[in-house]
Amino acid sequence: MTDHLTRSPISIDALLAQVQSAERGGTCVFLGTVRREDDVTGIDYSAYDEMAISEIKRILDDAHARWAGARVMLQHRLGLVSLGEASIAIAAAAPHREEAFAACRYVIEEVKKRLPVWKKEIHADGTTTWVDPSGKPHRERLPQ
Amino acid sequence: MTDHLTRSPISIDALLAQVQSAERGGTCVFLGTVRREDDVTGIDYSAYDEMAISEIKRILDDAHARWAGARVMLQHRLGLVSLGEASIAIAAAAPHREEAFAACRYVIEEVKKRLPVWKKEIHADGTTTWVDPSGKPHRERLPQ
Amino acid sequence: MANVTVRFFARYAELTGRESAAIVVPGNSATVADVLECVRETIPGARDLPPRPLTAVNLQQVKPDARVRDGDEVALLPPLAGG
Amino acid sequence: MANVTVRFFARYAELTGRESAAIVVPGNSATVADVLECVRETIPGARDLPPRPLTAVNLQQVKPDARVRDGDEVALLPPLAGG
Repeated sequence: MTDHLTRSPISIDALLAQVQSAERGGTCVFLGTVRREDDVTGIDYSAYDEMAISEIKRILDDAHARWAGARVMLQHRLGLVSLGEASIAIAAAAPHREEAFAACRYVIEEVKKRLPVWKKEIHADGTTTWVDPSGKPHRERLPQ
Repeated sequence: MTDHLTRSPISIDALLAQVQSAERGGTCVFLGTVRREDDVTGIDYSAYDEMAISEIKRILDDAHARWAGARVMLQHRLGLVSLGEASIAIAAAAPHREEAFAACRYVIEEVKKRLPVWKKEIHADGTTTWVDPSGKPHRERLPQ
Repeated sequence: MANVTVRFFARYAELTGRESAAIVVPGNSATVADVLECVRETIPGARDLPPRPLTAVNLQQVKPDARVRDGDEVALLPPLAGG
Repeated sequence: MANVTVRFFARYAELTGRESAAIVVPGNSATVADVLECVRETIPGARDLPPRPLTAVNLQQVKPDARVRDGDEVALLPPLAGG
């Protein structure tokens, strides 16, 4: 069983192995990767680990209740994630593609709303910025 | 550059490498796999190769025109594909997840409508059935 | 008069026992429907093709009233099942 | 009276310079809002917390009027940024 939180690069194959089966003809995978923006060189992810794990289990349970034939797995990476690397991966397999897409989309939207995870942008000059997705990032830069 | 049609197992990593970049923070992958149904042991995929390749290029061009920041790749497997193996993979990367999901979904729906590819189900007893998604499969079984 | 290559795929190739045929359609304004008519008359097994199969000319899907020209490749496509 | 553990994360841990604190809230019907008030009064830097931060009790998000009981873990959560 893959951990929901990891400090290592995410393996898509490991996630797929946990959701795919011959009964499920459609699989939808979502990968969230660190995007180039201004002078950001990477993002340091941190979490309230115990709550994040509980919340992920609740989100997956919700998805399995809504789409009974679907199986969904999620892994979120913590620690420093460089530009272009994946911070999150979700794999949803279902008998048909509609449910696979819907379950995968549902899970990423709930993650954004519910997961106690935080991002600290690392800038080229070594300063850092906490990201507040509800508004603009706090531009007050704290020395690292 | 990955071929759009292949007779070997599909490599998701190879597809991802062609669409992901640090400018694209969201990636959506769709995998269509051969689903267990009755006594089907596998599906033999065939295509009008030249037209399928042209049609795939047109579909991807359409997707790139609709979602300007997105990059989408598609690979369809031909020949015998066993239960649980992928017959098609689509990878769509975009600056944000909404476009990645939309572009990926668009491409699989267009593939279903436009791609000159055919499926012959292989049954456990060696008989075969052409699949007609527009209605029921032709149950007249042809000896293999 | 137009010399066209007709291609058969999947179940249609099985029905006709062939993958292609050289067909000559008379007249100066032959259509895909005319080609189909010639195919039915000249190729054994082609009578079992559906009345209006999907068709393509030169790798693009077309309607039966599409014109064909000398050298065109006309394809008869069973119901599409890609993905 | 309730003994609770308060946990601080991300920017809030930086503001207060700590990851957790043992807080005693008076009364028999203390709420998360009461805990927050105690935190503000007793922990340096906690005055800079927003007026209504997201809060969780025992790993579940709650509103400020949620009751706290002896032994609860109360967490103050900066704006969520997962994914």
